[in-house]
Amino acid sequence: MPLLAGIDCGTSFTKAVVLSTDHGQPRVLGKGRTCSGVKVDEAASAALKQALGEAGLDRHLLEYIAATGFGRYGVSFRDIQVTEITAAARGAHFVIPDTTAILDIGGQCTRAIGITDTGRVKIFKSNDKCAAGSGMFIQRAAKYLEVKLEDVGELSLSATHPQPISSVCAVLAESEIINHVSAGITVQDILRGIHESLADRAGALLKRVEMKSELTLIGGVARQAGIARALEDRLKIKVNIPKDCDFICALGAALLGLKRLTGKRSAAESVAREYAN
Amino acid sequence: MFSELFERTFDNCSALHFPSVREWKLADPGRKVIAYFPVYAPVELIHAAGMLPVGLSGAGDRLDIQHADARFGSFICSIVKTTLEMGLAGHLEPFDGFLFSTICDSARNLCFVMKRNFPQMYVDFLHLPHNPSSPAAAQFLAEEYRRILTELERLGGEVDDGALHRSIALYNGNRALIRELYQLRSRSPQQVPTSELYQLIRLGNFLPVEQHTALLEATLAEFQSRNTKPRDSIRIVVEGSFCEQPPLTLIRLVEDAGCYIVDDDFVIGQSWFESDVPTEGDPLLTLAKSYLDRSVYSSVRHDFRKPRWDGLVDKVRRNQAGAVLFLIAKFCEPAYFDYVPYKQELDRAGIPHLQLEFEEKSFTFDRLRTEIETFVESLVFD
Amino acid sequence: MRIAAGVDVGSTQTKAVIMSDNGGVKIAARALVDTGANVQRAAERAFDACCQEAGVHSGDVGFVVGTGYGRYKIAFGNVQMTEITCHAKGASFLCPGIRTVIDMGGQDSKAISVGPNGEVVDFVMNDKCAAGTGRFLENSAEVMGISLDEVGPLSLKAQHPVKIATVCTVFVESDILSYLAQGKTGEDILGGVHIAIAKRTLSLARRLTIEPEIAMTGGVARNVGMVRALEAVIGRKMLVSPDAQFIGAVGAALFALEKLDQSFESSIWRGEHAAPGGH
Amino acid sequence: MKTAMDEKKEYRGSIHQRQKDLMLAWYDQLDQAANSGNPPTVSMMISGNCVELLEGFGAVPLYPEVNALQLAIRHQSLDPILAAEDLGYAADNCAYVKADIGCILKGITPTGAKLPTPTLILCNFVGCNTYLKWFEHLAKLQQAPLYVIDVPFMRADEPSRSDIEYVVKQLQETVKKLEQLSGRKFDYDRFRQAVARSSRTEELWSQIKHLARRSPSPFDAYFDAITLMGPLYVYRARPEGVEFFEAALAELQAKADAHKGVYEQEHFRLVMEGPPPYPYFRAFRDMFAKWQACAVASTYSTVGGLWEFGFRHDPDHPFESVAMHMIAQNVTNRNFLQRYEQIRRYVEEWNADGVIIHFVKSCRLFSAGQGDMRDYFTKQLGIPTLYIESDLEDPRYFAEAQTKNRIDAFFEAMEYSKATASVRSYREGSA
Repeated sequence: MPLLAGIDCGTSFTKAVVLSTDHGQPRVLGKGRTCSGVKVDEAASAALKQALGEAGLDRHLLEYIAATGFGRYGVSFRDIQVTEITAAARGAHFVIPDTTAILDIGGQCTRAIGITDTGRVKIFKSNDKCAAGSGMFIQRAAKYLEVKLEDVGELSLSATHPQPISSVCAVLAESEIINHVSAGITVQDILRGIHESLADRAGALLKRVEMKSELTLIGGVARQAGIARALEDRLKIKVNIPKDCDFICALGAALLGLKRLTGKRSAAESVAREYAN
Repeated sequence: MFSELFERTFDNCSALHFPSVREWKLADPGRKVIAYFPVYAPVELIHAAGMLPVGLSGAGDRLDIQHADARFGSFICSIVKTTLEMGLAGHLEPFDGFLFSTICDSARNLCFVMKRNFPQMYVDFLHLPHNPSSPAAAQFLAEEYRRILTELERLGGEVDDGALHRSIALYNGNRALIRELYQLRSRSPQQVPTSELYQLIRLGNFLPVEQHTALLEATLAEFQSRNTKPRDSIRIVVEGSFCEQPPLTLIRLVEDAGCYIVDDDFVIGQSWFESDVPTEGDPLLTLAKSYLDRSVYSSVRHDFRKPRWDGLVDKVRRNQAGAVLFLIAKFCEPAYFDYVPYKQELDRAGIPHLQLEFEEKSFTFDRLRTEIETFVESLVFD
Repeated sequence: MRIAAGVDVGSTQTKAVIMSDNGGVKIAARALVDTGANVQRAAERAFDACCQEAGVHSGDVGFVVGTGYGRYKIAFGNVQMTEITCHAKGASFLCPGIRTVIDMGGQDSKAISVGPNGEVVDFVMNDKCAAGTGRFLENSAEVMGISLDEVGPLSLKAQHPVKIATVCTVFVESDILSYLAQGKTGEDILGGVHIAIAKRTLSLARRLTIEPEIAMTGGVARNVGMVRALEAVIGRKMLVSPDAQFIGAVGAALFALEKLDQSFESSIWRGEHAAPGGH
Repeated sequence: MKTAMDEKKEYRGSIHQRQKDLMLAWYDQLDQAANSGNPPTVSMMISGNCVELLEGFGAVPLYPEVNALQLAIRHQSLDPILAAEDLGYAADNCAYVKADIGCILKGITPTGAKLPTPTLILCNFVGCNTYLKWFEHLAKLQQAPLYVIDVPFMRADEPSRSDIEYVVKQLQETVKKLEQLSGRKFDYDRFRQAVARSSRTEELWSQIKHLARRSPSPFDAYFDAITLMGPLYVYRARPEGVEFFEAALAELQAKADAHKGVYEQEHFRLVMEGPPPYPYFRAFRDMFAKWQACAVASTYSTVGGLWEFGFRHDPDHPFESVAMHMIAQNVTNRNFLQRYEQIRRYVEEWNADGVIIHFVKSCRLFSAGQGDMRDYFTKQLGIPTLYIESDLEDPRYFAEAQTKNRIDAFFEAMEYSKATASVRSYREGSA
C-alpha cells in the first residue's frame, strides 16, 4: 500500500495531504496547513508534520512527495513538482469526477481551467491583466466600505440598484468605488456591482475554456465573500464548492505523485521479472 | 565553453553603449553607422554605402525608462520607449542615422518623434508596400530604395551597382547559413539549444556582416560536432517575437520546462528572405521584388495573396512540431491581432497552443513559468 | 477678523482647516478623520472637530471652500475647487517661493508647476495606469506583513536595494514574493520599492519643467524613505511642510479667505467656481 | 451663474435634422443592398476615403468606423467588444475593430437596418496599420473579396511623383476589380462629376471651418463638427452633399453674423487633438460646456480630409487629385510632425487659448507619442496643454471623476491667468 504526500506551497498558506490507497482507491489520511512565511522548506515540513500527525504516521514511511504551488521549487525534499494549475485540475476531478471547468479566484489572479474526463488540463486562461476580479480586490473593497468579508455576500443580495465596476485595473477600480461612495451610492449597491462585474469577468474567462453548465470554485476568499451565489445568479450555472477546497491542489499533486509512483513500480517489477527469468 | 563565449560576445555587443559599434567606428572615424528599427530593413543598401547597419532591438532590462514614459504614455510597447530612452539618455551617440519602416503605428510615430528630438541625425522612414499584388509595387519600392540610397550617398558618397551586388551576395551567404542552422536545429534540437542560436542570430544586429558570417560558420561546425543525447521534450514552434525580443532567461525557461523550440521568428529581420536574392540585373529592383515575393511572413508584412495563418500551420507541419507557443510582446498590436486567425487555424488543424505575454525588460517569470509548465504537463501527463 | 475654512475630502482621509486673517493669515485649527463610506458625514465631522479646536461657531466661519474627490458632497460648502488648484495655493503658502509641487496620494500622484502667486501654471497626473501611487507602498507593506509607517524607515536601511520590475500596484506582490523566496532582506526589497516609485514619479514630473524649489505634499510625504528616495533621483532637496497632508485644505481655506476679502484681486475668483451642486 | 445644465450647447439648426435624415437614408440604401444585392457596396475606411471612385459605379460606401461609433454613442459598444474578446482579441486591441467584428458575429447594427456583405472590401490603407488587420479579418470573417490600396505614408513634406503614380495605378486596378465584381462598367464622366461635386462640398466645408475663427465661434469645431462629418464622408460627391453643406454654411454664416456663439459667453477657445470618447460623448462635452469652452478647431475633423488649408479635388485631374487626397490631405496619412504643425496653425490662425490632447488607447496612430506632442506645445511653444486618457469605443477606459477633475483644474488655471491678465490691463488702463 503506497504512502505519499502532496504539498501545496501557496503565497499565503502551505497545505499538505498524506495519501494512500484503499483497494486501489486513493484515500486521504491526513491534512496539514500553516502560514507560508518566508522559508518555503520550513513551512512545507511543518504542514507535512501536521498531516502526518493527523494520519498518525511517521515521515520515514513516505515513499513519494509531490510539491506544487508558488514555492514548489523551494521544497528540497520533493520527488517531483507540478504547477498548481495541473494539480488543481487533478484534485478537483478526484473530488467532483464529472466537473469540466474550474474557477480559481486567487489573491491577485483569477484563473479558469477546462479539464478532460481524466482530469487532464485541456485549456486554461489566467486573467493577470485585470486584478479587479481578484480576491485581494474584494478584501480591499470590504475594508474600505467598512464591512466584514463574510458579510459581503449577504449585503450584496439586498442591493436595489447595482453599480457595476467598469475599470480593468484594481487600483482604478478602487477609485471608482470611492467615486461611487462620494456620489452617495449605498454600500449594498456597490458590493453587488463588484460581485456582478466579477462574475462577468469570470464568465468571459470561462467561455474561453469551453465551460458547460457547471464549474468547480476553489480559492478561499471567493467562498467567504459569497461569490458562488453571484456566479450562479449571473452566469446561470451550477457552482460546485468542494469541501475543504483549500486542499484541492495538495491533493492533486499527491494524486499525480501516485500516478508516477505506481508507474515506476510496474516498470521496476517488469525489470525484476526479466532478471528472475 | 562555447555558450559562455556567446554570452560574453552577446553582452559586449548588446551593452547599452554599443561597444562593438564604437570599436568599428574608432577603426576608421570617417565611416558612418546607421541604426535600423526591426523588422525588415534593406541592410544591403547601408552596407553597400560603406556604412555599418545596426539593428536596434530595445534595451532589455539594462535601462530604466526615465524620459520616454512621458513621451509615449500607457499602452505602448517597451521597445518603442527604450529606443527613444536610449537616445534621450545619450546612448545612441555613435549613430549617424536611424531608419524606420511601416511595421506598426507606434514605430511610425516613433520615427518622427526621433526626428524632432535628434535634429542633427539623419532619420528616415521606409514605406514598404502593403499591396504586393499590384504590378506597380515593385517599381514603387525600387524607387523608394533609390530615394534612401540617395540620402545615404549624401552621407557617405557614391554607390554603384557593383557594390550593391557584392553586398547582396554577402548577405545571401549570411542568411543561407542561418537557414542551415535552423534546419539543423529542427533535425536535432538537442545539438542546437535555442538559447544559444538566439544569441548567435541576434549578434547579426551588431556585428559587421563579414564577421557575423564567419561566426555563423564556426558555430555551425561546433553544433554539428556535438553529440548531445536527446531529452524527453515536446517540439514547439515559437511565434510572435518578431520585433521586441524576449529576455534570454525566458527562452531558457521555455527550454527547461521541457520544450524543444524547433522554429521561431526571433529577430526575424536577420533572416527575412526565404531564398537568395539574385545578384544580377538592377539591384534595387531585385531587392524590391525579393521583398514582395521572397520575404518570410510575419505579423507586420501584409500580403493577401498568401495569408500568414497558412504560413504558421505550414511551419508547424514542416518541423513536425507538436504545439505552438505565442510569445507576444506586451502592447504589440500586430501580434495581438494575428493571434486570432492563427488560433482559429491551429484549432482547425488540431494543434495545441499557448499564448504568453512578455516585456523585454521583465526579469521575474514565476507567472509565465507556471503557465509554460502547465502547458507541458498537460501534453505529457495522460 | 475674517474666519474661513477649507475642507479636503480625500479618498482615504478627510482634512479640514480653519484660517483666520487679522493682521497676518494664520492656520487656526486642523482636523483629520477617515473618510470611510459616508463622505458627507466625514466632511461634517472634520469641519465640526475643526471649529471646536479653533473655539469658533460654525456660524462664525464666513466662507467654506471644498476640495478633493468628495468635494461635491460637502453640503455646507460655498464653493468647490479641484485639489490641484488648492495644492498649489496651499503649498506656496506653507513653503513660500516653491515652484514645483510633487503630490503623492493613495490613488493619484501629480506634479504641479506653481506661479509666484500660488497659481497653477501647468500640471500632470498619473496616467490611466495607477502605477507608482501611494497604494503601491500600502500593497508592499501588506505583502510583507508590516505597517505602512514602518516601510519608510526600513527602506533607508537597504544595503543592496533590489530591482523592481513592475510599478504595477497590483502585481508588485509577485515580485516581492519571489524576492522573499530568494531570501532577500525586507530592507533591500523596500529600498527597491521606494526607488521604483521615486523613478516613476520623477518621469511623471519630467513632463513639466522641474524648478529647483520643490515641495512634496500628500500623505506619502510623511514617509521619510519616499522623500529621501525622491530627493536621490531628482538630485535636489525638497521642502516638506509638517502640514504636508493638510495642504489641500489650507489652499481651499486661503481661497475662502480671499472670498471674504473685498479687495479687487479676490473678484478674480468671485462666482467662477460654482459647479452643479455649488451654491 | 450658469451651470452645464442650462447652457445651450449643441448647434441645433434645421440642418441637424437633415443630417439625421441623410444618415438614415444611407442606412436604408445599405439595407436595400443587403436584401437585393443592389446597389453594389464597398467597405472603406473613413480616412482618405475615395468615395468619388465609387460614384463611378453608383456604389455605396460602407464605413465600419461609422457603425462602431454610432454603437458607442448609443452605449451599446461593450457587448460586441466582449464578443470579439471571447474570440481571442486582446484587451489592448483597437476597440473599433472589436466592436465591428462583434457586431458581425452577433448580427447587431446601429439602426437595426440590415448591413450587406460588401461587394468589395477596399482597404484604403492611409497610415493606419490596424486598418490592414481589420479589413483582412473582415474579409476572412465575411468571406468577401479584399483589395488593398497601399498609400505611401507622408515621409516628406510633399508626396513624390512616384508616390502619386503608384496610387493612381492602384486606383485603376481597383476600377478593374470593381468592374469584375459588380458587373457594372465604370462611368468615367460620372466619376469626374463626382470629383467636381466633391471640390464644391469641400469648399463649403472649408468655409464653415473658417467661420470658427470668428469670436464667438458659431459652432463647436469638435463636438458639432462630428455631426457634420457623416454627410461629408457618405455624400461629399453627391448632390445631396452639396445641398446639405450649402444649407449648413448659410445657417452658420447667419449665426456668425449675428454674433451668436455656442455659449452665451465664449470663455475659452480650444484646439482638440484626438478622437472623442464616444461612449461618454455627452458627459465629455458637458465637462467643457460647464466652462463655456468652445473648440474652434480639431484634428479629428480632418481624418476624412484636410481642406481648410486649401486642397480641393480637381475634375481636370480626377485620379491624380483622388490620389493626392489619399496621400497628403488627410490627417492620418500625414506624419506626426505635420500634425504638430497643423495644431500650431490652428492655435495661431484660429486664435485659441489652449490645446486638449485626448489619448485614446485604441488608436496608436493617433496617440502613440502624444506625450512628446505635449512636450512640444508646453515647453517649446508655451501653450497651455491638457493631456487626458480614455478610449473612443471602450467604455471601460473612461474614468469620469478623474477626467472631470483634470479638466476642471486645467480651466481653473487658465481662468486665473486670463483674469490676472485682465486685471493687469485694467491697472495699466487706469494708471
